[in-house]
Amino acid sequence: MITKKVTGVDAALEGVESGMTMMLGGFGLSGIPENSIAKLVALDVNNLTCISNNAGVDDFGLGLLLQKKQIKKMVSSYVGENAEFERQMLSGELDVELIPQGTLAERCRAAQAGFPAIYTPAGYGTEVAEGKETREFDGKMYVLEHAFKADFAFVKAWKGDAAGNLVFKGTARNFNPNMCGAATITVAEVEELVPVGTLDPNQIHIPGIFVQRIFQGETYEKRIEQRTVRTRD
Amino acid sequence: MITKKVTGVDAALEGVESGMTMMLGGFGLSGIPENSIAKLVALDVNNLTCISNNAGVDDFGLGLLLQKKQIKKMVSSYVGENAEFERQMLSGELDVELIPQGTLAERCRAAQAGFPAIYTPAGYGTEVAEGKETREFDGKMYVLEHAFKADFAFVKAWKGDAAGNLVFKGTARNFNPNMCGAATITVAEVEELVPVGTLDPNQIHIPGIFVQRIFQGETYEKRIEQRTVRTRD
Amino acid sequence: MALDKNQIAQRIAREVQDGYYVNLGIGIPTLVANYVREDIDVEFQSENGVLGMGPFPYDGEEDADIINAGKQTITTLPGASFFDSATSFSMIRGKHVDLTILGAMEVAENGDIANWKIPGKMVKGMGGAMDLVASAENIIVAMMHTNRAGESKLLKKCSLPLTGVGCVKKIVSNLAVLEVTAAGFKLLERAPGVSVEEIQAATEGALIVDGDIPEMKF
Amino acid sequence: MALDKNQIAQRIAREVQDGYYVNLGIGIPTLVANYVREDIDVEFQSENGVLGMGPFPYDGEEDADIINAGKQTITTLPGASFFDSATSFSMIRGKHVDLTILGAMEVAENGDIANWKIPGKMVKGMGGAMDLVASAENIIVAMMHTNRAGESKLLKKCSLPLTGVGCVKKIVSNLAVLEVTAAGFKLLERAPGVSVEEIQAATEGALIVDGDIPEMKF
Repeated sequence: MITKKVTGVDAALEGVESGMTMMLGGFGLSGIPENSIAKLVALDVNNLTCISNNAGVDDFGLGLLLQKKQIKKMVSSYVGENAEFERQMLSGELDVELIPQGTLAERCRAAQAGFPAIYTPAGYGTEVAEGKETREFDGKMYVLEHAFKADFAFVKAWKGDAAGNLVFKGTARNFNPNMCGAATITVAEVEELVPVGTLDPNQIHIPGIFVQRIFQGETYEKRIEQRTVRTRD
Repeated sequence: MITKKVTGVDAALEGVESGMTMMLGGFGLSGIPENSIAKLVALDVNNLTCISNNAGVDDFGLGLLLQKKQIKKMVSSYVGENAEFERQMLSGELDVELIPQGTLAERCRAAQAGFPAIYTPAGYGTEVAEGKETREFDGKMYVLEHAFKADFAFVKAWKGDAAGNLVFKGTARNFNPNMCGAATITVAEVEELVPVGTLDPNQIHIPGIFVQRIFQGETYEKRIEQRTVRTRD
Repeated sequence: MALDKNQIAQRIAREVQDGYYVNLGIGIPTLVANYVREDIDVEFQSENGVLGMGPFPYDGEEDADIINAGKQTITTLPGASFFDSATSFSMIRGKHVDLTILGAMEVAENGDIANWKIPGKMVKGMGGAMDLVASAENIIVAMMHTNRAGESKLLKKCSLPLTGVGCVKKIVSNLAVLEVTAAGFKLLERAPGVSVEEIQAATEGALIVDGDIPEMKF
Repeated sequence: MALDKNQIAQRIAREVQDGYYVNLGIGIPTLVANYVREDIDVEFQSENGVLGMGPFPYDGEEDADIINAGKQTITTLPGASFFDSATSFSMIRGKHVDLTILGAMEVAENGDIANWKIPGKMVKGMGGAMDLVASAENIIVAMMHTNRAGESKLLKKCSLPLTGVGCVKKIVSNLAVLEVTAAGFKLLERAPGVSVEEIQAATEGALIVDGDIPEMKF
């Protein structure tokens, strides 16, 4: 078995440099690679291009990198929860490329799967398609969208093993599996690193071949963005 | 919950007609929809176009349909285990389109996911690419391959529930998940239909939305094509 | 009288049919789940990766790993499943979701919709909306008929950046139910006590009034 | 003396490096697994949907649901995983598999390979071979240097329908180890006791012999 286990977040982020392009999993604050983000803040790398569905909130997730102005460009589908983000974007300090959520997922998957580009109907006829090639198939119009190219992908899983196999929980799965193997180096952080052989081979969401480095995160805050509950009758 | 459970194979194949295009899961004889195939034989429909990685063996799997000359055209990647198949193909009775295995999988997935076509490097420069559009991305050549269009997809899973959720076992998974939702009607047969709520929502390989009809197969022979074993020391 | 948000949701709920997989957008659409008839089978999909959403969790049972696309904590019902984002949009792009209900800032008489950006002011992003409107065959828009200044949001042509072209099929506003046809907005139903004239006055785009227009039923 | 099939596999096994994910084709390539050094970590992928293949099962423990691409019953090792065909070819097309070892009927001096069809005679199909050769950056071909009639299978140009163009990097035949270069087949090693002249005689394509050619080590 090929082992992907590294000693911790320091070893996992070895080679990260300013100016790199990063993919980061998560939807809102759910399933984000908290430990890797904290380390990116500590490393003080800057001029980063971040591909991530959202941009965190002011004081958590990618918001932490935005506060320190480490991000040059964001590629996201929705960034509505972050005041500092909005300020940097409107002032022109931050370059922002907004793309449809399904396009984001599939441009990751294309990189993972060795497809150079895909045709999606999303965004046809809108400013998202401006300057892009469009094409008709069976009477419907599609936009050609290219696979992402990234240096690092940071994903967060529930459980994993030293072979790099990953299992996700609930909707914390989201973009994480699609980003595995979609960058030169995929770093997976997990809540629990379990002994090899304890994960059912039928029930592995991401086979270890898509992961280069794996470590168990020290702590997970797992902050809830919108706590909605009902009261018991 | 939307129920997909039908009374059995008869109800599951309602609407099947001669001349239709069918997808059938399985690799070799592993994970093939045995009960649906048996019913197709009994229904005596013919002029079928079958999209399936393999064509069974003479007396099992799709070989049963070939024996009765119910198949007009096969779209497969490998057909080397079937003498009757070879006879019909060489005599011109059977139309055969051989395509790369990864292309077959991805043309199914494209249909499932609403993509009209994909660019794959497989087959570039070979007769598989003849008459097809090719294109260069980043210095590498790709072939444009279109999503399949099929009337029925017949898949076989290990476990399933009335919501249509499916779980596969081992390498019997193969093309089955990629064919779900890739045809107008997807019929899933399972070894065991379990009560709704007993499958872990984190561990469902195919969500029920991709399946229109589900039933528990009466029997499964699960024939082994190449029994290779080692002796105990 | 014009409908409130809950009444818009209640009216839209009547469009939800037995056996439908439904994607609900943020805002009024989320409320639709509260009004769907209990004698039909419907499943709610959320594009962040869940099918078979249930009600909000009981206080203390919320889980940061189980949320909807609005980032709200949710529960799941028996038969539910979780999946990755690519699979989620396979459901949407592949037309496996039967009905999409979403909000809009503007809709044009040809079915164009704008709901993701106000240049220079508000740029939250399109999230999954562009995928949803580009793929769904059955899109209902839940919206206010006019903005706070009283200006129509049902226009000849959208003024804001588009989310999708020619895709809206039906609109349920606080004033009316309308179908988008080749000739424009066809008035199907009036909110209780709202006149055709009031609807006409609030609609900038072509309004087609064909015969008597009944009041909505809930 | 020319190598037998097991010796070809044994020689190829020396090309397998620590940390490699390897896809083995049917035939001689399957035998390579028997000869890989035990002090390095290697995982075998089979395109029908398994990573982490182990040896054949013990008699009585075979499972129809656990096979390799040759339809042989197999076992899996700790850390193994099963996946669908699309995911399997994502591993292959996405260059996550480090080494592909497969058989060939013909290889041309420019790296073209033919191994799936003899028009009018044998049409088994390409299986996953076209995906593998179109994507892999590291392809080793295991083959006999000549056919039964003694004719070279290392050609100027393939006569059979191609599986892929310009993709073969290395060949291990019963006579030699060769690298495919811009100038043709570069001879790297001779089978024990086989002369350069014998290899030259068995090679139709351009053979580059640069200096002394050592005998193979196993």
